[in-house]
Amino acid sequence: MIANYGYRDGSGEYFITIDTDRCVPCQDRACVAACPKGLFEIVEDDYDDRVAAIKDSLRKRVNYECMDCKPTHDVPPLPCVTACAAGAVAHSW
Amino acid sequence: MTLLRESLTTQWTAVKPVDLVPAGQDEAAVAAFAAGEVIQHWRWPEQKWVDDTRDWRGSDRVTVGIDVGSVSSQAVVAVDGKPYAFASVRTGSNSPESSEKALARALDGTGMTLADVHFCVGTGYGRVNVPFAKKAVTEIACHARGANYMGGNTVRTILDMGGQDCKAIHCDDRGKVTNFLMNDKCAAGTGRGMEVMADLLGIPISDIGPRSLQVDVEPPPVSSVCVVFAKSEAIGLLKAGWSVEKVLAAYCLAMAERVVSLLKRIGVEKDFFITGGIAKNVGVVRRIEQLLGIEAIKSEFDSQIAGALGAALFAHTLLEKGKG
Amino acid sequence: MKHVAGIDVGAKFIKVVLLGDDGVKAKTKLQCGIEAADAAEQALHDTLRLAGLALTDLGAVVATGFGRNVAPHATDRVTEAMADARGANLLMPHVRTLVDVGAEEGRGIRVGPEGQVVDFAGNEKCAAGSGSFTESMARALEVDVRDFARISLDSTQAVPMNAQCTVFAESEVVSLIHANTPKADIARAVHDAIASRIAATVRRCGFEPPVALIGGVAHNPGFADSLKREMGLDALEIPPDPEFVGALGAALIALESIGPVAASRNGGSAA
Amino acid sequence: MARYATEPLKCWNKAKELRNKLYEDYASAHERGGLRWSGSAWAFDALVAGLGDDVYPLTGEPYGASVAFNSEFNQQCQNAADEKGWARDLCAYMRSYWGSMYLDRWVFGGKFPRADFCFQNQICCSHSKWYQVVSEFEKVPYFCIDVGVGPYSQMTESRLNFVVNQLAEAIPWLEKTTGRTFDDEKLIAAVHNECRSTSLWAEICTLNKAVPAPLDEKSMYSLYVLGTLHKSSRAVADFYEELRDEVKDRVARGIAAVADERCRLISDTQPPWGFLKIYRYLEEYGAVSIGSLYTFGLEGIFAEQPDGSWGPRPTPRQLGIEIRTREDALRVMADWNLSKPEWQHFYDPSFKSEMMLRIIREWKCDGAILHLNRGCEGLSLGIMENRYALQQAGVPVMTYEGNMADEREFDLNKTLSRVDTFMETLGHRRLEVAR
Repeated sequence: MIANYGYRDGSGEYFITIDTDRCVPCQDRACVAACPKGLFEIVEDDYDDRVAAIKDSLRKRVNYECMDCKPTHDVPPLPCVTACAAGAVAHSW
Repeated sequence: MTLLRESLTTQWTAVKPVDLVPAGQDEAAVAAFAAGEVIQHWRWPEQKWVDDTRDWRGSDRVTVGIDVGSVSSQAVVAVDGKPYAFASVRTGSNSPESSEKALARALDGTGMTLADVHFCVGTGYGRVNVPFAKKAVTEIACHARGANYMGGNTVRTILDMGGQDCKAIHCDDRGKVTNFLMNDKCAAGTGRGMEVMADLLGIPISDIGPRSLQVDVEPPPVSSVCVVFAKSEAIGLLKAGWSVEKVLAAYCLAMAERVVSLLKRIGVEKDFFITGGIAKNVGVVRRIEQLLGIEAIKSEFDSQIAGALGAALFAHTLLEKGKG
Repeated sequence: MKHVAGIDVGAKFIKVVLLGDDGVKAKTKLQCGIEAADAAEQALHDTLRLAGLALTDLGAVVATGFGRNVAPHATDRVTEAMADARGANLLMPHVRTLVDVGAEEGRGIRVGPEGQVVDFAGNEKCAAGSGSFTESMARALEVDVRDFARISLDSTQAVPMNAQCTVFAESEVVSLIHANTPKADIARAVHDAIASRIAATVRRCGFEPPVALIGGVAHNPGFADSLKREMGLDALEIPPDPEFVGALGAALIALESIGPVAASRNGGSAA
Repeated sequence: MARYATEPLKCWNKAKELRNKLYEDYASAHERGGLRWSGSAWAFDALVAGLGDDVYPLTGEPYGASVAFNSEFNQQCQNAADEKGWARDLCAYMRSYWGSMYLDRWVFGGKFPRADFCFQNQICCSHSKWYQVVSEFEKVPYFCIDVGVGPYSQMTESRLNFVVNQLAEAIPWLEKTTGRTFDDEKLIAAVHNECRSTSLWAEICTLNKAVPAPLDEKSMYSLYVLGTLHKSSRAVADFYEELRDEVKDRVARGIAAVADERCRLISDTQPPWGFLKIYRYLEEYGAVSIGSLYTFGLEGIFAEQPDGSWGPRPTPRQLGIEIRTREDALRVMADWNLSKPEWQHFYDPSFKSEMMLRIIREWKCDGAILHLNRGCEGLSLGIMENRYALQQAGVPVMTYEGNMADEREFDLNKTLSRVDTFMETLGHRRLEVAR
């Protein structure tokens, strides 16, 4: 399942996408530790799989939280994206 | 002028304002107005339905789904995996009470009580506050499952326009979610925005859709960025003499554009199905279909029960897996 | 004896003020929706009947407000700012700054000694919906609008509401309810949110005390208290029947247009 | 009966044709073995002219404005920029341009003609970013010159050299990028053209001091745009000369732009391009906008005249200054551009307030209408300070919020009802006389 966490408001569109099918076989759950702002958590989804998700409390703040990892020029590879060996994490902005 | 000023100022306080009664209002509105209650145009009618061709007694698969939304709450009773009764009520400021009120409304007249229910699943904004639910499932999964039942297993893309959020969901032929996206931070493109417009134009919310189609030329949309922008723009258009129908057309088009741009982020695969209260607004639905170039599957069920129906079907599956 | 009428076609209510050269004849208010043309006709007709007069007794009718262009029988139409300034100048000649908050719009007006508009600032797209916003918030709290206005004064603590969007403040209100925040504190948080937006609008045209609050929302003591605090004022004057000030101003302009003392108001409205 | 006689501009169609030709030349450049480059209307196009006469610019702002005129296409471009993740409070022209590029659709029809290289300067923060994104997306080389050296009134030799040296460094880069050899004679001719066209435009604006004003700002938008498209082209300079003569003649014969002119205003920043009917609405009050610091000073180059008033800056030729070498051309070009009125307020709003007050006084205006333009940080920088300064000087001011190229943030009817109130404060009522 592809889960898009984020929002679109007056200032723009900000979504973090997690391909949860790739989370199922994952062991080290590196994304949780990799994110300096603690956006990621492991939850049991509606189909009883253990997958990564963005915390509900931070879902509507992703643009503000992710700002630290996104300087205005030559943005380095994002920690959450590189930490995930299965390549399940992506950002829309 | 000064002589006039003193006399006018003292008289100003002396003369008491008189509240005139709007002509053409029916007795109930006049009475309500006299009682000081402002006419509330946003209030949409609550729903109730029972399938009285069937008898629930003797079945060991009686399940209930409760969807406590931010604006409305629904209860669906399913017997042997098929919808038997449902009710849709306004969510008050207290979720547990709203869920009980919705269930009581659905059970009313069926002779069934909570004790007869084998499994109950809660979903929606207030799913954790449903006292009698054994399991909570997200509205994303429930809407997919409900839409799969209501629209048939060819449905692949579901658009849910709820009270305060808007969801785009992809599912497979069994109603399992394969891709989803939800926007609940901004009121643009949600039921809440529709209520704001009904309030502003002073017309019942159920009239917005049909009247928005009574225009010969489709006007340009009002700003689709924000409900408050759209509202203040609508006020300006009315001031400039636009008809209510033309303003409604511009507003519904803005809402449709807003929702379609969200849908486009995950793509639209046939068959396409719309759930939630706004699905009853033919003005928005038809414009979404025009923008997408895809017809939405019609269903005989009330589009607002998809979440609760999905929850009841989830409960049914859990019962069959012996999780009862 | 000649009579004149001022008719303020607001977004939610139509206000009519009937003046004769011996004083105020009548003040009436009629709830209307957006389609105001027929309602305005009825408001004018009922008001005249109340005062035992007929349309032919009117020397002039000046329309103002949201729907001023659809008001029937209008001999002249003026904007809200001009009508408010003239009306307030009569009732409170010392006041130099007006804050007018109606159902849909909030505005700040700086008034000259003669009641002319020196400067004005209207709410931008984002700060819209002041009056009707309190109604929807009261609905979310399941409290009557008038109680909502009062309980805000019993609030003991300022609960910050960080919803940037007034419409979405309602979902914030619902979550504050679930967190068992006292309704009085929530009501105050809502009033503070609106007051801060209106105060920002008024600051745009600059304000100097004494400041007066007019318009329908002036009946809301909770909002008035928040606005006073937000604008850092020790006093906020509210005239009697604040929602009629615009209609009074329109009536005064009508009176001037026919009266012998047609003082030359800033050139424009003289006959 | 109208107060003044009016007549349409004779060279109006010629302006339209020249504008279309400049865009077509750019789009069809490759068919004639020519080159295409993209940059802003403020870029040093005279320098690029040294590469040959078949090197055509696409300047982002007028293109963004042309997209904004086509509201349906503009909406798609803005959405395309949204979907790439660009925030909505960025420069609206930039988002329209990028959207058109991402959609690969040219607003005049057909595919988006890709530039061969980007050449730009950096004073407004969006401008340099704008073409960095274009060069990364279209994978073409990009050279940017920093011109943020401070206000012209505080110019020093070292500040001027800072810009001149970068211009000198740009030449070998241009040669390496295009494989062409740089021709100093073409540079010198282009510098003369630029000085002529921008000085002539300032002269045309100065002629608007006349009562009644021969031009209204709504028409000036379609005339000044040529300077933003290619200020260093001979065709633009010649056109402005013809326009100057026609406007001079209109002043001599007392021909007005607005027949019932009785209230003269200035505006500020770019207007909401899809809604120029605001200016027609003003005419119903007998009000005319005679221009703005934007229409005058975005391209026009002004200077103090001998009699102390504000007027066109004399060109090197008019002052008898010869440009013989590349070094002379670069120095003249740098100094000429750094004196651009719209390059001053980046350092302090008071520079802009003084120029606005000067226009109000010398062009005999009764008030100002400021467009709080959310679509352009560069020109809305410090606009509330400007408003305050004008008010302190006793000038009535009206502001309205909007966006030059994103109509979702503009509300026409609310703005028109503001104009009603503003006109009332100035003591004007709508003219009942049906013209």
